[in-house]
Amino acid sequence: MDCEYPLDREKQESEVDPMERIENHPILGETPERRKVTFTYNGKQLEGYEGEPIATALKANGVMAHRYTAKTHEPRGVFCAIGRCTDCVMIVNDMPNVRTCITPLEEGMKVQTQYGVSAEPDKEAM
Amino acid sequence: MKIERYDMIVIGAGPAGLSAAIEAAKKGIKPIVFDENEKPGGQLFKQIHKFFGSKEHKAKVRGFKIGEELLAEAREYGVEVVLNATVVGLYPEKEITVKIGNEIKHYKGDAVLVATGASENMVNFKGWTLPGVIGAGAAQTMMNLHHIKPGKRVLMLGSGNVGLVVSFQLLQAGCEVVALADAAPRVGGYGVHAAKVARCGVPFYLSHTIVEAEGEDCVTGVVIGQVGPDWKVIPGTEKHFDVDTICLAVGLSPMSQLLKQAGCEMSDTKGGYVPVCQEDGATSVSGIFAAGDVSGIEEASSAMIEGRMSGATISCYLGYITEEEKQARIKELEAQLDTLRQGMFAPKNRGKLVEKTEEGIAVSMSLLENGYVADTEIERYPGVTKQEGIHPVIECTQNIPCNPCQDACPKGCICIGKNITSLPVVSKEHKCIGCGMCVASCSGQAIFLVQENVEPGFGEVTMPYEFLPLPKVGEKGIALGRDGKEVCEAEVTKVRTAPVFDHTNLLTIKVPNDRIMKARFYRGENGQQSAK
Amino acid sequence: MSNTADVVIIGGGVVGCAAAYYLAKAGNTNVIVLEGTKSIGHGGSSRNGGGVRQSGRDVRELPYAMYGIKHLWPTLSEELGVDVEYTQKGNLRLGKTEAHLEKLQTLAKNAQSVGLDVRMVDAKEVKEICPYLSDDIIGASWCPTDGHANPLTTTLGYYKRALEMGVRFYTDAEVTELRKVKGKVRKVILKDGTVFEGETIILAAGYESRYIARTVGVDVPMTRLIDECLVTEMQPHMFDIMLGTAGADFYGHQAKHGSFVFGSDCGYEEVTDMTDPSKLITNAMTLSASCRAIMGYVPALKDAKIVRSWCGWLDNAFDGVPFISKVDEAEGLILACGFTGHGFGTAPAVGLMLSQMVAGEDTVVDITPLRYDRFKPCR
Amino acid sequence: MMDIQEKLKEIGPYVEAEDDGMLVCRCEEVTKGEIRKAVHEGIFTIEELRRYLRSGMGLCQGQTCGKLVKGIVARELGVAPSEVEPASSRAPMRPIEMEILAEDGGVAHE
Repeated sequence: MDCEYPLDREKQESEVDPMERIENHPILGETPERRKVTFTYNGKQLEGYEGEPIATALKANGVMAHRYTAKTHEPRGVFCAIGRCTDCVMIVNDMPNVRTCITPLEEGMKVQTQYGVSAEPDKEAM
Repeated sequence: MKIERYDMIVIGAGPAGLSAAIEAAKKGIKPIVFDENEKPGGQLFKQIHKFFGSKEHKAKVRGFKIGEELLAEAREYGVEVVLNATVVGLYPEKEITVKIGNEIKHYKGDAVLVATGASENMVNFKGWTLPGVIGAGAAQTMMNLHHIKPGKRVLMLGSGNVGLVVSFQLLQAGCEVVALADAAPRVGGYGVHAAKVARCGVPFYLSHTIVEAEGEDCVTGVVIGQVGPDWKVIPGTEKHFDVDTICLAVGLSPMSQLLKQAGCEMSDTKGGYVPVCQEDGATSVSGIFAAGDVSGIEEASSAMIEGRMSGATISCYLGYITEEEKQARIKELEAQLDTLRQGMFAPKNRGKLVEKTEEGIAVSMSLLENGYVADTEIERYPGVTKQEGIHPVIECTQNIPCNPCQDACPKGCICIGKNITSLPVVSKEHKCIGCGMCVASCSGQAIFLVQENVEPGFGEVTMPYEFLPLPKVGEKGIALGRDGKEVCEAEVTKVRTAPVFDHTNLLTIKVPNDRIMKARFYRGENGQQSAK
Repeated sequence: MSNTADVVIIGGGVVGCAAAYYLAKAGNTNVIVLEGTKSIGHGGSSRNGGGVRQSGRDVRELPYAMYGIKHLWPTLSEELGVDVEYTQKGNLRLGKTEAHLEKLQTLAKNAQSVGLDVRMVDAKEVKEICPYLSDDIIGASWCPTDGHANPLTTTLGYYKRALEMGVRFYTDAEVTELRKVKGKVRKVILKDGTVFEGETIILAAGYESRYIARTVGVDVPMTRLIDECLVTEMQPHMFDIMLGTAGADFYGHQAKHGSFVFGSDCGYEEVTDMTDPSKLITNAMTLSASCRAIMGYVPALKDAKIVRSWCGWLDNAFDGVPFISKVDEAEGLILACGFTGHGFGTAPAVGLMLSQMVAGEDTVVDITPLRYDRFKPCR
Repeated sequence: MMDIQEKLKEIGPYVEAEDDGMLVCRCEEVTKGEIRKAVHEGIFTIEELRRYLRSGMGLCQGQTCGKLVKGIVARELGVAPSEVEPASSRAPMRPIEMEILAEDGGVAHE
């Protein structure tokens, strides 16, 4: 079957302006210092904080679409942010279906957009 | 395979679960509490607003602080709290399997309390699956736990307490809330919550729903439209907003799957799919109990009391207290629960339009339809008086169970009386000293201090202010009305912060005398307040 | 609507629905199907692992198991207008010990005797057929014409098509009693008192058939056994074959959807005592035991997440093969129960044969060995 | 007792609606139209619907769409949502890796 995923790599990564982090909050005060780590997103090096959800680090880098669905190839991203809806799953360290909203970011993690259950947009999901 | 045994197993370390464990531990039981989250406290940990109620309901304490207090109390009484522990199943013989780390553990309890809370409801519309459409809980998680803005420009759907509270939190986090919409014709949550959002300039669109989320790969805009009596959008009423985030706050459903799996008798109610339960939390399966939102959606304050009731019941079930002791305790707790279930938002009034307060005063229709009390309506409430000199103006217009303002005033200016839902009355006999304790103590941020003629032609308004950066004395800006619209120019004359205010700063602005009953918010010259 | 029909089928499972469909297809739409629960296919029909197999079956079942695979399954999706996801890519029955291989050889020989293409393969061939399997496997039996299908859509497909053709279906219609009229079984009485009447009554209600048959003085020698299944999240496509083991550790396949469906056990099944069998609560040990069993053969799946487990009751006949039979002393009654976990794969053939039995025709294969009265005392 | 043929007559044939293309089950990508159509084909219960369309059978096990699906089915059947029985609830409550599930301290006996 022909691939129906968007093929233009630049476009599929759906990057918008990076989302601002909250460094000082009127009620919660200053955000504690955390260690910066680097990870790759579709091969590109990005920075995030150790231990924060992968999804948060991606958001801070302007990544909105985490995956494209198997049947209709729709983009999906964070929806519930607490690991229930499983819409934010991505391929992390070569494992598909990892819930990025509750999986802590680690140094050197390999994060990839998930197409169906595959890392390749041209591989038709079964 | 090992099965560990406990007298009492609690599933869920939220307000209900922790309260139950504490209550039981006080009676000599050593309960174990499992929670799938990294932090205990359930939803309390995302709640950064001050709670309503009275002292025993932990009124005026912020939600996350209540969570911390509960956890500390639980630890003090020897409750074992296991976090990052996902309960996989609830089986016959009151056995549970729990995922802890990279393994599964088996436990059996002589009593099992399910206090798993609730999950968010969803609505669907064209484009609802686009990245950028999120649940209100997700927004709270992002900003309050993970320190990131959910979006720059947000549309909120839902005017219940969750929608209102989260809208305010979004503003506090520095996001722009472009509109708050709800298909219902009237604001569903507390008027005071609505008012503090409205005076920041957020327009309310009642009887409006989302027509479409726009965007190719993520949300870039939203269209809302007015709904007719058939709940369908009236053609031609569509409005477009540029947004990057659409936040859904359309109610909660009990997360009762474990109880169903265990074979408890279930019932489909308006409040969701819940176990058939007695008031003390006993389900149809002996030894399995339920408390908190899982047995019917209410506020966290009620969940805490329900938890204590279950704790007492389980203590009796396991023989740690007598039936009489249990009854006495339940009676005491029932009375507390009863006070929380009074007023306009009492379960019995759900879905009804209450047109008059208990005092017989007409409820503000503008508040219900626009989110703020109209200038012409405000003077009918007993907390709003005209006095010489500084005095509080309490814009508390609905009967909700809450009374911290009464205790806050050292001079006795504020009276609610025995009935906790009564509207606060400002006395003309007592002398206000302008300490501002009432302003900071009001969970609804509905109390202002006003004073005419601090200098010729000008008066002052002191308001609660929970935004950053804090304006500086001498700074000039714009005073906004209850409706969030510009009222006049204003100058900051005083900024008070104190630990006792618990992050509710007191901001005093100077405005012309004839504006002191209109100016209710302040916007600095460089625009919107925000977290940095 | 009239409560009388030519045929009243008790049990809205895959067998009942298939029988209704083949009756309708043969021109008899004056058929009523009574399902005891609220959902069609609530029992084993929707709770099994989806095997459409011949290998490993008793020689008494093989003729119609083979008939179905040859003549009915290949065109079923088209016929029903529902994708039943029939996949015929073979079945490996895996062995890890010499004893396993011996057992597999015996089974293979039996099957070969009735003409089934099944042969033994060595460890190397096993890996060629399915590279994802464990190195501990020393051999297997291989039946290339075996396969699997989707039991959920198959059952509902038969139902939907029969419904379209005019068969009357009633759900939440629990049968408690049969009654004879003038010496012939005719009345079917529901728990709520409703009475249906049929010239022929087909009893295809799983283990519950036993209680119902007793009301006309017939005991069907079978027992009830719980069986559990589980399903993984969607996985990248790995293989199309069906798997089983000589040790009966587990069975299963990857569904078209991408998820893997497996059945397994923990050893407690024989003594499971469920206070209310209708609640179908799984056992606290089985999920873990199943995963160990599956990973012992398919280690590649260790990271696959399980999203759901469920259980269902098997109606195990005393000698392991079903009762598909008219009843001499209860004229008008046809039994179709005791499928012993083999009901799904053979349902099309069984459904067809039931329709033939109603019409008084010869069945496509001889099923005399499946008579209801075959039990003989052992001493 | 539910007379399926009678009920089908009562609810009439499936009529296409404008928002039929809208997704309801996010995990398995099932649309409102598919659900509505299935009801008119005799798929009346949530249990059957899950099996027929896979709605609510995905990673989240219907936690997100359960209530929405119920509402649609109820509407098509002309009954109150509370009359539509929700799906059964089965372990595991969250998706869990086989490797982790296998580690429950149990060992197979030979």
